[in-house]
Amino acid sequence: GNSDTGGSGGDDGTITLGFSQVGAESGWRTANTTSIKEAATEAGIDLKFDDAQQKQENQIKAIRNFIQQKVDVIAFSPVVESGWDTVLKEAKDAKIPVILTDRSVDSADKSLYKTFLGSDFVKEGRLAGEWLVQKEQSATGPVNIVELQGTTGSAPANDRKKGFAEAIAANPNLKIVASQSGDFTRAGGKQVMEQFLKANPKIDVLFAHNDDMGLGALEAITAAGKVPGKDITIITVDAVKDGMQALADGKFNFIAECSPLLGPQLMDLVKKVHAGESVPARIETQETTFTQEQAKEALPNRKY
Amino acid sequence: MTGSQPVLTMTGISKSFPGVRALDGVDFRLLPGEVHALMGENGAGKSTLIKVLTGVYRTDHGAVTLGGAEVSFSGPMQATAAGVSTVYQEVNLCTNLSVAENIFIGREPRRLGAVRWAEMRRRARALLARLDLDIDVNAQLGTYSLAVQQMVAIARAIDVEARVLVLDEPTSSLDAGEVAQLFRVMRQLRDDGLAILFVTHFLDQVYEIADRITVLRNGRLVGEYPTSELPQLGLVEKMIGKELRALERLDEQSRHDAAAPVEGAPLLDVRELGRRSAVARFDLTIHEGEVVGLAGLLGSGRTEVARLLFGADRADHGSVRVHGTPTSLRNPVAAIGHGIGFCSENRRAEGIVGELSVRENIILALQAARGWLRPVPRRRQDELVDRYVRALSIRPADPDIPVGNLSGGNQQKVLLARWLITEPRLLILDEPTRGIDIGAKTEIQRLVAQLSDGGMAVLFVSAELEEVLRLSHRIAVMRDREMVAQLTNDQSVDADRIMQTIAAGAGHEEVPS
Amino acid sequence: MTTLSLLAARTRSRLPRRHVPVLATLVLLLVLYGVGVSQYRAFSNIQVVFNVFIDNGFLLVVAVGMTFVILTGGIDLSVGSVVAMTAMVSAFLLREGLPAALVLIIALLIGPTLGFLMGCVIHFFDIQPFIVTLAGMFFARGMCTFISGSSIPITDGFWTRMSQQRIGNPSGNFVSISVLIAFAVVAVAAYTLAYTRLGRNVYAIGGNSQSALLMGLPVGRTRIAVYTISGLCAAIGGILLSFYTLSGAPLIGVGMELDVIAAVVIGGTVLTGGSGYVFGTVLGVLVLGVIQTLITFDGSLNSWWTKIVIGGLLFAFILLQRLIGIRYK
Amino acid sequence: MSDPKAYRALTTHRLFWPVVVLVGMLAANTVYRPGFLSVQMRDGHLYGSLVDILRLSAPLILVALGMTLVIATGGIDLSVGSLCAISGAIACLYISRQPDQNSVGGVLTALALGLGVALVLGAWNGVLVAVIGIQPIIATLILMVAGRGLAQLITEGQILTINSGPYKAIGVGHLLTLPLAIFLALAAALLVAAVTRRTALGLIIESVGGNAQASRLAGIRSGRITFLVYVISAACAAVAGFMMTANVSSADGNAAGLWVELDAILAVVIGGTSLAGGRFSLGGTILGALLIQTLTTTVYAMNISPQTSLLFKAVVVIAVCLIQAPGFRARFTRRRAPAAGPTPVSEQPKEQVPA
Ligand SMILES: Nc1ncnc2c1ncn2[C@@H]1O[C@H](COP(=O)(O)OP(=O)(O)OP(=O)(O)O)[C@@H](O)[C@H]1O
Ligand SMILES: Nc1ncnc2c1ncn2[C@@H]1O[C@H](COP(=O)(O)OP(=O)(O)OP(=O)(O)O)[C@@H](O)[C@H]1O
Ligand SMILES: [Mg+2]
Ligand SMILES: [Mg+2]
Repeated sequence: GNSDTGGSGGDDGTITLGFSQVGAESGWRTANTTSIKEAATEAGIDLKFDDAQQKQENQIKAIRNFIQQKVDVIAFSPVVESGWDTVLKEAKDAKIPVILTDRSVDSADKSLYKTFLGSDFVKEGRLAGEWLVQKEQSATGPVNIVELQGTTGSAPANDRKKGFAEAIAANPNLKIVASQSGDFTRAGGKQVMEQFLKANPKIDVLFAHNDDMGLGALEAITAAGKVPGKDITIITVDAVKDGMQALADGKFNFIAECSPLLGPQLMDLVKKVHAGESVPARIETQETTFTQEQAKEALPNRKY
Repeated sequence: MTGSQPVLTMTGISKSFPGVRALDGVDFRLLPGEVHALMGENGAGKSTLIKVLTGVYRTDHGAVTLGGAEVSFSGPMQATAAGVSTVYQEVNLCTNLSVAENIFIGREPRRLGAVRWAEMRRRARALLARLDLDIDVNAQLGTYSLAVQQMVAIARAIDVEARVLVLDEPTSSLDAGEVAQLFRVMRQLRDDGLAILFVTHFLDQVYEIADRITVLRNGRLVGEYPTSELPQLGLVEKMIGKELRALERLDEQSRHDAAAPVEGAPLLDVRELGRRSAVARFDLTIHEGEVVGLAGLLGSGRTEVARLLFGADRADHGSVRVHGTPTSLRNPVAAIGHGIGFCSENRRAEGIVGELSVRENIILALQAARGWLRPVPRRRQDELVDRYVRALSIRPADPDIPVGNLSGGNQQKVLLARWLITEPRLLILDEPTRGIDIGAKTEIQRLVAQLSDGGMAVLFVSAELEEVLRLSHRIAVMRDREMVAQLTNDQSVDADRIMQTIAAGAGHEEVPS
Repeated sequence: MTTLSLLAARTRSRLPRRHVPVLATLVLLLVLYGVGVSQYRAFSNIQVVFNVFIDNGFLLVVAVGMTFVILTGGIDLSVGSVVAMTAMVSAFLLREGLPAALVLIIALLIGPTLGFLMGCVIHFFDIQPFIVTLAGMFFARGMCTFISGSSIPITDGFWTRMSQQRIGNPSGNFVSISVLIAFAVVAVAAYTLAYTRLGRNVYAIGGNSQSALLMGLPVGRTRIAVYTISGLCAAIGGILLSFYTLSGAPLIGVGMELDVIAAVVIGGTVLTGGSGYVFGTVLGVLVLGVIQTLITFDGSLNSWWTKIVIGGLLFAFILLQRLIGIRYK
Repeated sequence: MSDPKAYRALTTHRLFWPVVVLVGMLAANTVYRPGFLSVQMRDGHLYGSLVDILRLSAPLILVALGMTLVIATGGIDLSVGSLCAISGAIACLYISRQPDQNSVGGVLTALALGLGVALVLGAWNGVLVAVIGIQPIIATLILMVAGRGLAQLITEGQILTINSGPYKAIGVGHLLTLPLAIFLALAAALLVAAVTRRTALGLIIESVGGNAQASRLAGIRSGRITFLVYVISAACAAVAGFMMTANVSSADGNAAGLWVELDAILAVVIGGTSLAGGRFSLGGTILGALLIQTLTTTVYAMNISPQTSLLFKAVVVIAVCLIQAPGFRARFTRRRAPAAGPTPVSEQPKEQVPA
């Protein structure tokens, strides 16, 4: 076929972007999708969207089909880090540039993709941990932490756990006494927290890998007759609207943001990559952390 | 059969099921080159003895020797390998496979491990020809009637290089011609030195083929007798355990002289009823209190007629009137609504619900007719079930055991009871006495006569011509899926006459209805 | 002469009846493909068809194994997890530095072993296959996360070659080695079912296992064999998946068992056993693959509409299949 | 045992072994953490792990009840998880649109809406299976896939949070110091039991599942029965969906009821109902559901690492099956107690003729 810039969309000058999303497994993910769709419309980019329903196989299939359709640029949020070399090589051979969003891949051959745009899960865990170390600096006795992990085996769960563990290693008083998977869901968070509360008489801190599990745990804590945010310090990741609300209400104590609003940045990159401009190999999204005060300020202008 | 060594001995065999002692110290022996009949009432333990022999059940006590060496089969596979070839009571074949496969599966002709399909079909055809059966060996077995399936099962068993051939009620669905053919083959095999164990409830067949007889009663051995030394009446007494003038009573029931009650409007009147590729269009009228017999050879379409009249299959042509009102028998529910009941010949596939208890099986049709919202009150259930368990002497008489645990004949009685309690106006009985012992058979025949005297109409289908002749007012004759004649059952009609009718095929004296 | 024509008429009328479900599926699949071609320009590209095979090679292999199990009237829920476990074990062992050949052997042994054990439990203790294989599913998935919580990349030369080798025109239309392996498995399975005793016993047991037992067939052995075969196919599928993704990931193939069962059933195999063909299973896998391709090509559906449309297409397909089946009955 | 007969009757009861496993699991928990069984009074209601197990198993019990009937007819319903999500989403969406989320009338309307839609979808399943004759697994798979999408369509992929006291009560409210949810599940169980066992419905379902062909010839309209059980299953799933969403006061189209169909089928099978259809046991199903929930809770309570928890579950599930399987126990006991010696020759008279 036509191997230059030529794509099916190239005929009329618009750029065609094939985007493979992980799925719609959380509110965060949906916000991410919405952001990308809106930004594409705004930037006049023809978006081919595919939902992989949390399956790597489906993403690989989608990328293959994008290659067949000769899109101009391919972007995707990998379900897992490894296993992309073969299909990315096919994309490279077809001279279609690839952009990774949200999560990176561990491919040794860095030429397989142009750039990575997204957040660093390890860093989010670390930020959460560092804040806790800061807060408990003066603690003399042991501080008991319980952790609500995301889906076992998923990248954010692994990385946030890792980052958090690294950070709290700074203070030997900080100790994770129980750690269970809440599957990133409210129901899961609640159910696990109920048992934590019964099994551990003294819980000082809860670290949840996302807001939803934290929100579920809130109910369990309240039902156990404790005051969230006071009796138990709650730290979460994501900063979705309900989470921010809880933070502003003083029920959470700290949130490390993981922003889903990658759309505009992604579209910029797509244009640059398509035009053949050089782009940095790694771009981290603008992310911040929120304390209760910051949340109160930020809440009115949050988009999701 | 002089002092030769038994090829098979079973000594002190006992087998208990939860709550039932099916076999209690039974001895049995089988000589090479003999046909040995195993006799007993329904539930006496015949099938259990056979299943113990072939390793389907594990014995509680007792020993089995085959060719002098003690054996203990862990299953039919081993038994077959050791030279015991068996046809079990219910047709145990795979209806989803072709006829040829059913005959040869497990010992298919192969080359380099690959099944030789063409060769298999050829041999199947040859084998069936030996039994005088001409069917498409490529067709699914399930498309054939139960009788054909029974023949296929027999074909499967006689093809094996075996020392012992076990036939558990192989003739229950067969008509006279097929039985004769089977007996020819059996004699041939016997003369080749094969030992044949044969179970049947037809006394005539026993006396025709068996060399010796072993009788079981209630799981115990009664004795072993040369056929020539045991007269029929003696055999019946040994089986039942008391003197009974069953056979005499049986003869009294003949309908030869009873005139058909043709007065009044017909109960069921069908015109030109038919179904493509099943049965040709036929007219049939049945009056209240009338017993109409349906005679014909294997595969002649009797079952198809019965099914059409019950709406089990849908007719694609013809009209139906019930009590003079035009209606249609779309499905069984519609037929039941008109007071028609149907007892299928294939009790295992279309009759009993094996997991459910005897009680539940008996009230099933009555309950279905009442609708699920109005359960039959427990007291009434007990009353009905009790009555029929006694009337048909269903054994064991415990209504709460799963019907699947009953012996074949007793299952058949349960099915009959199911329909009798619905008090239908027309009862279609397809081979109702299949596998039923002589005592119960008399009982059922008496019941049919009694019910028809009470005004119930009966369509009686049976492979046993005598039975049809004895019970029917009128006999419709089937041939090649066509109703070729309807005869009034008067003195002039006998088995020969019916066979002639079938052979001639054309309509003899059509009886105006 | 008359007999001949009669015979011909009979074969003509009988042959399709048995094959109608499969033929109907084939026709509908072609219609589905035709819809794609008429809607999307790039769909007519032959590579699209090849990609369906490349992308579903492992699914096909696993579905072939499942066909055996379902034909006996059983079910094997463990396949998705066994696939993942095989890939995971391979990746782990390769990372530990074991030679590729040894890894391949070990990986190919685990699945059948687990299948064999499950078959034994099902047969000897008479426990429902559903529950036994569900436990097997938990076990295999548990092994995945037990081995590693995160995905393990594979860098081994052999694996990479198998993964990236293109057969055909490397810059034009090509298939992967996995596709050839999958075809080989299909061919062997079809032969086994049609021409070996094991295969015929499988059908017999599915038809009526009680009868099969009384007919003196090796019911226990066959039943254990089909779960072992299913385990083997899942293991091969796992290897193919590790070729496909060049990694082992603990969560891969979650819910794959449902896709596989769906493929088998869409291909005309009856869940109660006794009737169906491997070729039907191939069609079933292709149907799922083409539906997915159609949706990717469309590219305008959001996540939930994707699911609804998949369900809708599945419904339309099965309904038509069923209606054609009834018509020809 | 003092009374061997009573002992036998007890051990051969079909629910004996599941109960043993359940008790064993609770005992193991108590050994691990002595306070596990303790139940305290807190804020006027009972509080403790046992209460949690009861409350959390309520939705599973509901779904499994409906599933039992479906399975008894020889079918299977994979769509229950999606139906849970749909009914919950509809109810939450309706409530979230209300000016006053706490109005009881509004909540009741929401429940009626959710239930109504679920009934329609159940009828859809029923038609596919009973009228069109599609294999149940594939017929319900359609709704399993598409239903998830529908649920997400309703919530627009977001987690819909509501703040409604009356609705929340379905999930976490209390009655007589016990969770309301368990009363609801119990009521549903009693209702299903009454409908199936007080009428002839149960018998007819078992008959259809045991031998469909024979049932048809006995005059049972098996199509209607099949249709009905899918509708009942959908209704049960809908109520379970209300509970799941009320438990966390939010509807999550993606996660609500995810994989509950597998748990429900497992509960039914553990309860002794065969997947081939026929006899069913509602009591067994409830016990199975309790067992599964206890297993999940045990994983959390014993803090078994998430990486190994599935292995743990696998071991327990297989243990439950083995211990329940007569085949397994028979082998086990036979090996220990070899068959009794030969019996004395029976004394009944025998006639024998020379051969
Ligand atoms: N699987 C079983 N479970 C429990 N009881 C059984 C089982 N099989 C047979 N029985 C019982 O054992 C007894 C003997 O049955 P069997 O089938 O051997 O009788 P039979 O002599 O063959 O009778 P028929 O002439 O009716 O076939 C009967 O009382 C029957 O109820
Ligand atoms: N030569 C044949 N070719 C095809 N089908 C046959 C043939 N012979 C018999 N059949 C089968 O026989 C059936 C028609 O006979 P039906 O079942 O009514 O027999 P029947 O008269 O009741 O005799 P029986 O029950 O003793 O076989 C059909 O279902 C058909 O499948
Ligand atoms: Mg018998
Ligand atoms: Mg017949």
